[in-house]
Amino acid sequence: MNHPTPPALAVTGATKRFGAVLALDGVDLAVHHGEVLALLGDNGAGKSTLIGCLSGVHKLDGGAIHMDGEPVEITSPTTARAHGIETVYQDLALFDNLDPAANFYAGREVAGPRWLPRGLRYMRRGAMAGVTAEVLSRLQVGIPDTRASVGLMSGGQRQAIAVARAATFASRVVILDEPTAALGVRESRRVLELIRRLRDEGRAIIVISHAMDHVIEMADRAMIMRRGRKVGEVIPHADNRERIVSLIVGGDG
Amino acid sequence: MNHPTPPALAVTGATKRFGAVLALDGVDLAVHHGEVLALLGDNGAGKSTLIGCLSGVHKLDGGAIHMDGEPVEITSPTTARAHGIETVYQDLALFDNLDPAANFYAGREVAGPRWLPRGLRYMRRGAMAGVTAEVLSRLQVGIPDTRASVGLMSGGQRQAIAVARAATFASRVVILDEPTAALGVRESRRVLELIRRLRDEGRAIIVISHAMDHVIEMADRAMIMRRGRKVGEVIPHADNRERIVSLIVGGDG
Amino acid sequence: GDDSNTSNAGSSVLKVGLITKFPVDFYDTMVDAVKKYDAEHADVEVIYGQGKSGTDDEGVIAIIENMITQNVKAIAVTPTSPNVSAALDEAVAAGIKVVLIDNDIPGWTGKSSLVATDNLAGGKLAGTWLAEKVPAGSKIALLQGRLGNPSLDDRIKGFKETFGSKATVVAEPATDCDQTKGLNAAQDILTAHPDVAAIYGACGPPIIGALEAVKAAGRTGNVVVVGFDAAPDELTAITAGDQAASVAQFPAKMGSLGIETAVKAARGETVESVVDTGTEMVTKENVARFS
Amino acid sequence: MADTDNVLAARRPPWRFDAPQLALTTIRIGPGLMLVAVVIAAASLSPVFLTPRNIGNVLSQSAVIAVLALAQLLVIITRGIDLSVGSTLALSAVVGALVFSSTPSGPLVVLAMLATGALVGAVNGTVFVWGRLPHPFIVTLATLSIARGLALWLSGGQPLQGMPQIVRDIGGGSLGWFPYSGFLVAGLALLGLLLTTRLVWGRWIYAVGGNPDGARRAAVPVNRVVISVYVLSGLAAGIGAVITSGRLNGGSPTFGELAELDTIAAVVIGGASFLGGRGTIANALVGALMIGVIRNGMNLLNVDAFLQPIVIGAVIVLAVELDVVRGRVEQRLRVMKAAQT
Amino acid sequence: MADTDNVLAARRPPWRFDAPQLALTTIRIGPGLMLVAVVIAAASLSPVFLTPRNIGNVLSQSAVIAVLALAQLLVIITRGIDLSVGSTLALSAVVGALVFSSTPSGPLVVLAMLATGALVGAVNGTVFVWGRLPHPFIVTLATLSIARGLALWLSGGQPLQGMPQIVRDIGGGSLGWFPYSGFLVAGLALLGLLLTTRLVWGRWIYAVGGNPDGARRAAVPVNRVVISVYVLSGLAAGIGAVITSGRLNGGSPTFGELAELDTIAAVVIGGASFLGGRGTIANALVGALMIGVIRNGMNLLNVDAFLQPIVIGAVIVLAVELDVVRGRVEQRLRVMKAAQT
Ligand SMILES: Nc1ncnc2c1ncn2[C@@H]1O[C@H](COP(=O)(O)OP(=O)(O)OP(=O)(O)O)[C@@H](O)[C@H]1O
Ligand SMILES: Nc1ncnc2c1ncn2[C@@H]1O[C@H](COP(=O)(O)OP(=O)(O)OP(=O)(O)O)[C@@H](O)[C@H]1O
Ligand SMILES: O[C@@H]1[C@H](O)[C@H](O)CO[C@H]1O
Ligand SMILES: [Mg+2]
Ligand SMILES: [Mg+2]
Repeated sequence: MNHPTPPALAVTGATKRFGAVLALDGVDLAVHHGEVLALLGDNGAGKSTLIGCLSGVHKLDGGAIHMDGEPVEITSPTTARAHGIETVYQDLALFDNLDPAANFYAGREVAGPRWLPRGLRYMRRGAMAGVTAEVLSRLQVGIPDTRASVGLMSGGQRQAIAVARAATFASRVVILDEPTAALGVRESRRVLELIRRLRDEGRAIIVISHAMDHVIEMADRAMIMRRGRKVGEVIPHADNRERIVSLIVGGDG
Repeated sequence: MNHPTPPALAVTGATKRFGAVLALDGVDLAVHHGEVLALLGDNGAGKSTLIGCLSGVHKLDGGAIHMDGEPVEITSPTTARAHGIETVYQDLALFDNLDPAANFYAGREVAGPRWLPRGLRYMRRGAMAGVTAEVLSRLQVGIPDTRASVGLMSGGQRQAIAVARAATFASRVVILDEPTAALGVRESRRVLELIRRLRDEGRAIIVISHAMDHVIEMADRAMIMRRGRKVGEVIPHADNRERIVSLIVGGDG
Repeated sequence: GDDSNTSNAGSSVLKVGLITKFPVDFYDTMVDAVKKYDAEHADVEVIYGQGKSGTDDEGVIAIIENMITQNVKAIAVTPTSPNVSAALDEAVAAGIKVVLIDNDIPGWTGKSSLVATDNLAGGKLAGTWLAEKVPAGSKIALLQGRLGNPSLDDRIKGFKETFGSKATVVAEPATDCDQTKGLNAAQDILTAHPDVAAIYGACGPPIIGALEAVKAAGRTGNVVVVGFDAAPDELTAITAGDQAASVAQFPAKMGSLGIETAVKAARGETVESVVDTGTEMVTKENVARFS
Repeated sequence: MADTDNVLAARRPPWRFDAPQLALTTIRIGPGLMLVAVVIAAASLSPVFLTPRNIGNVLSQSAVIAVLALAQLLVIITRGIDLSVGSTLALSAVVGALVFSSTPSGPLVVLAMLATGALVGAVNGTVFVWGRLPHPFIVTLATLSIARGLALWLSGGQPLQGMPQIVRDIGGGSLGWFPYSGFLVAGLALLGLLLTTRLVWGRWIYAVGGNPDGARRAAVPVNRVVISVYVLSGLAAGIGAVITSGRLNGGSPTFGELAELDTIAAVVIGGASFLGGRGTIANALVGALMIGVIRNGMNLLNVDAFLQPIVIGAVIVLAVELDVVRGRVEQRLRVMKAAQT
Repeated sequence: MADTDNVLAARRPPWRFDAPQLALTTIRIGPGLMLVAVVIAAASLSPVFLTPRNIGNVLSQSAVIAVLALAQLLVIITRGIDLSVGSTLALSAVVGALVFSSTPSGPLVVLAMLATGALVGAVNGTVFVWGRLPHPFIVTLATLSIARGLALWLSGGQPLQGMPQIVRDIGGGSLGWFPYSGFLVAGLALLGLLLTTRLVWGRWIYAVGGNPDGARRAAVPVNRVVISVYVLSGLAAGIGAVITSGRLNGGSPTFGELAELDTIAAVVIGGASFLGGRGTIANALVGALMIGVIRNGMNLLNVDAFLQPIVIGAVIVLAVELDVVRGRVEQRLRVMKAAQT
């Protein structure tokens, strides 16, 4: 693939320490609009840390982030959101005590009037419920009672809600950390379809996954990390599966 | 495979209701010594419920369990353990506040003297730590500090501890509920190797997994469930992968 | 009257209320005296209420309100603090006569009568008495009651007024009228000031605790211990010579005079505005009269 | 609700008689059922209980616990606890009385009480959040002690007499038999209802309690939300001080002793959970009223003072146990209903 | 420890000077450091503080809180709380005094007190477990109220004088300046240490607190373990009653008021967490001693009665805040040490 336009999201020289652990060591990453980038690597390779830095959960110790060619600072989940980046976290980050609509809009409730400080605004609960119901039905997630709290829902339903939430609000970049780990075959397929749809709508997508099948099926490009460094980049295909695995596992694997 | 001896573990007509939900509806399952049985099915198919009934977490509403041809009653985790059945739960069921040895031996602490009630016995902490360290080193799990609590360890290390615990204590049957869901390529391989080793030692193994690659690689036989029923049984192979998937997903998939 | 039988006997029975502060022997003695009066007077029905602690204003107010609801004609009440006066105003407005027992509400004019010990006077009595017993220039310690309780504070204030500067007060911790806290405080005082000559307390329980500390320090009889209330345990200690003295109040007298006054007021008879039930120093010499 | 209903109307089957739904709706009233039971018991044991005058008494006797419970509920929804409410109430009352002794201005006195409460709450919240304490138990236990000490020190240990007319009206006045403090509680409850169900901030309170880490990642201002509930709890203690001072026409350092246990009990009777994220304004009110009704009933029935704590303890545990049973029945009904569809 | 060391010795590098390790070991003493700080402060302010006699006072004054805190620790490790300890102590003391009034047998009186405590604990535990209550707060709040009511009722509200010699010795006797109650606390602490670190039951207590559901699946008898910690807490209240009654030579229904707050504070100062699974016997003792030392020091220094609650509150929150800082430093040292290997 050849990209005349600058990448939707690019990070260069990303470095991050936790105490004495060097979790990221000068990593470069770029993803374009309409592209699915798979982020691969063994447990502890630094994948979640890297996307944490892109979604504002962690702050980079070193490195620069550009969006559509412009330098940006991502210092908090709020700034990430403001830049149109949405994330599905490994632990889903759902509110078990709230219903799907409240989960969808947590932290960005539709409310007014505008002249009031955000916290004091009156929520448009109908509007929020409406959009949520529509998105979930488009995703064909069978949720019998949309007003039940998500804590009562099955693992598959919960993952679907988290994915749908990110899909709805990302204007530019969607990041998914192992979005199909707990899903069955059918549910995984739906998520893969959704990712493809988002790509076709021009969003840039970063997916972390340990499932090589899924990576081969959906990713336009794969970037492999080991011990906090980028160790390779390939176009995933059934033919170079072994090569990818050996990049992940490293020389001693 | 032809088995002249009775299965290590067999359940016939397993039925289980949660309120109005019929989670299991007359399921038969049998696994032999030296065999790996994969239990497949989509989210909510009833897999965890079925193995819950075999490990004493749930009580069957109907059906019978036989071990090596003898009828047995499994009414609690204690009776399951007494029958030599060990389980790796989907949520790992680790004690984050305790060290690996305490996790290994939780509920079956090595302690004496024998004439005292179990709770009042003095623990042989050295013996427990020794076995634990040995097992973990055999599994090549890199755990820097074996006296740290497992809550501080990475997802991969935690899963390895849970799997090793079951492997150590199962005399007859090991049940694993999605043991590689959170694992990277290298860690998954280790677990697959461990499963093969357990099989070679004559243990009967039931594995739940959504990762078709792993199933094909390790399972001698696969049993597929859908909506609380058994819908098929196949010898998994790269060639019948599509068939398995369509059994999982069902006619409407 | 016997409340179980005659409570519905019609207008000839006069319904009056007695409210006491909280469950301790002092108020039990008072309540017992009133119950005796109740049993002896068929034309009077007494209903009872009690708070949870010596400072339970809220509880006492709730009881006052409930008694108004139940149409009592008079209330005899031991006010926990001036704060209950607003509720008592309501009672007066509803035509109920109010008699204060045990202590006054300074400046509150709604009462028909006050039947009480003057706690300030009691404290003065103790101060005068102790000033004669300790050598000039010695050290003494005071065990306060519960901070914020006016009658307890008065006992300390009155004591200081008459005791003057005969001796130095080296410590005056609050004990919440709690036995254990009295013991702990006395232990610490005797450790920090082994030569302390006397201990005076605003209530009985901490004094009982303090006696244990004095005993453990081997100074029984050597430290002059003076309490307030002359509770049964104190009387025992005075008889045994462990405690020197205590200021006695007369709760039974307060109770019977209090209820009698309330009944009179409710019947429209004239009552004295102050009935002083008096205080008296109890010492080894006269303790037999109190036991 | 109305909005939601419109949107979902299309996908709903037309109304038909629906026994499980009906049972479910009834049983969801939850702790309210227990309150009704207690009221019926009290009314049948005492003829005076249901007189307007006594109802007025119950309301004014419960008003302070109710106000404190409304705010304690918010604290508990965020997984917290505020042990300092009773002492803060005392401190606010004393400050109010002192202000009154130097100025006759009613509004100034009220303002001083509210500000004192909010200030203690702000200390609780900021020390907890910025000190990264593992649990608010410790800091609010400390302010329990400190606020009481300050109240004693400022007042010289004396109850201080006198409050401006506006305070006396709020605490002791009534419209017919209905106490003004009852209106105040109702007003605050409505505000609480607005906050918890309609305003963004209220939604955030639940989000923080349900998943603090998730809330942070969802760009909810978690620290500010947590601090705010302690400020509101302190403010409620200030309002409680206004009511108490008005009722008692003065401020005393002994006000509000053990109020923390009453308010927490009210909130928990109302079905909130220490694990956070759960609980409603209506049920917290029910819990406060339940305690008030039991106390009042025992006074009316002239229950022995020694027995009162026994009865209260027993009724509290019974109410919660009944709610556990109710919850399990609700669960069963829910499953039955799900099975229908 | 010894056994573990043997097994792991093979894989350890030979000893060498190891600064982070040394710092780590020092800082792990944890809350003990804070106690040392408080003791140094008290000793430098009052010359009497470190005299044997005063140390004896501190020990006997802290004994009851210490005993209660040892058991409260076990309760808190299982994610629970026991609010009823103070009232249970009072009830046990009253029962003991009543038994003494009808039999002079010392052992019988002690037995009656212990049995009363254990019984209340058993009620707490079984109602919580079998009633499937969401949190032990409620049932122990109820028994707080009920036990106090029973104590008042049984005693007629009167303090009851007199205790057998054995009880008086336990509570008030001493060997030289060292109080017998200090030996009792030490003995119980050793038992607690044995239980929590060496016996299977203790391991189960931590397992239940760390992961109740996992414990159930690991065939740990969770319900019995939970009930047992409440029984032990009740038993501790019985022992506390023996000490208090012995010190005061009698039993009074007002004993132990607010003891629950003191004991919970001691346990939390000692670093235990309401989230369960964490906390040690040694640190709970440290917490109890810390409270005892502060109170004693203030009495010795004749700190104004009004100021005492303020100082206590401030010192408690400071101690916990320092422990938070200490914990973060420890974390950093741990990382540094991991980086070395
Ligand atoms: N908050 C943290 N504090 C300290 N160390 C951390 C923290 N988060 C991650 N680490 C460490 O950083 C390294 C990278 O972790 P990270 O979670 O990014 O791995 P990952 O590639 O996402 O692994 P997985 O596939 O298991 O999710 C690991 O060694 C981990 O222990
Ligand atoms: N404790 C329970 N109470 C009520 N319903 C339950 C309970 N446990 C499971 N179920 C229901 O039983 C059905 C089977 O669930 P189960 O957990 O066995 O599925 P599974 O095949 O393991 O799915 P997954 O792949 O998502 O783990 C589901 O509909 C589930 O909602
Ligand atoms: O005022 C009362 C009594 O006079 C008695 O001393 C008991 O405690 C006080 O509160
Ligand atoms: Mg990760
Ligand atoms: Mg499952």
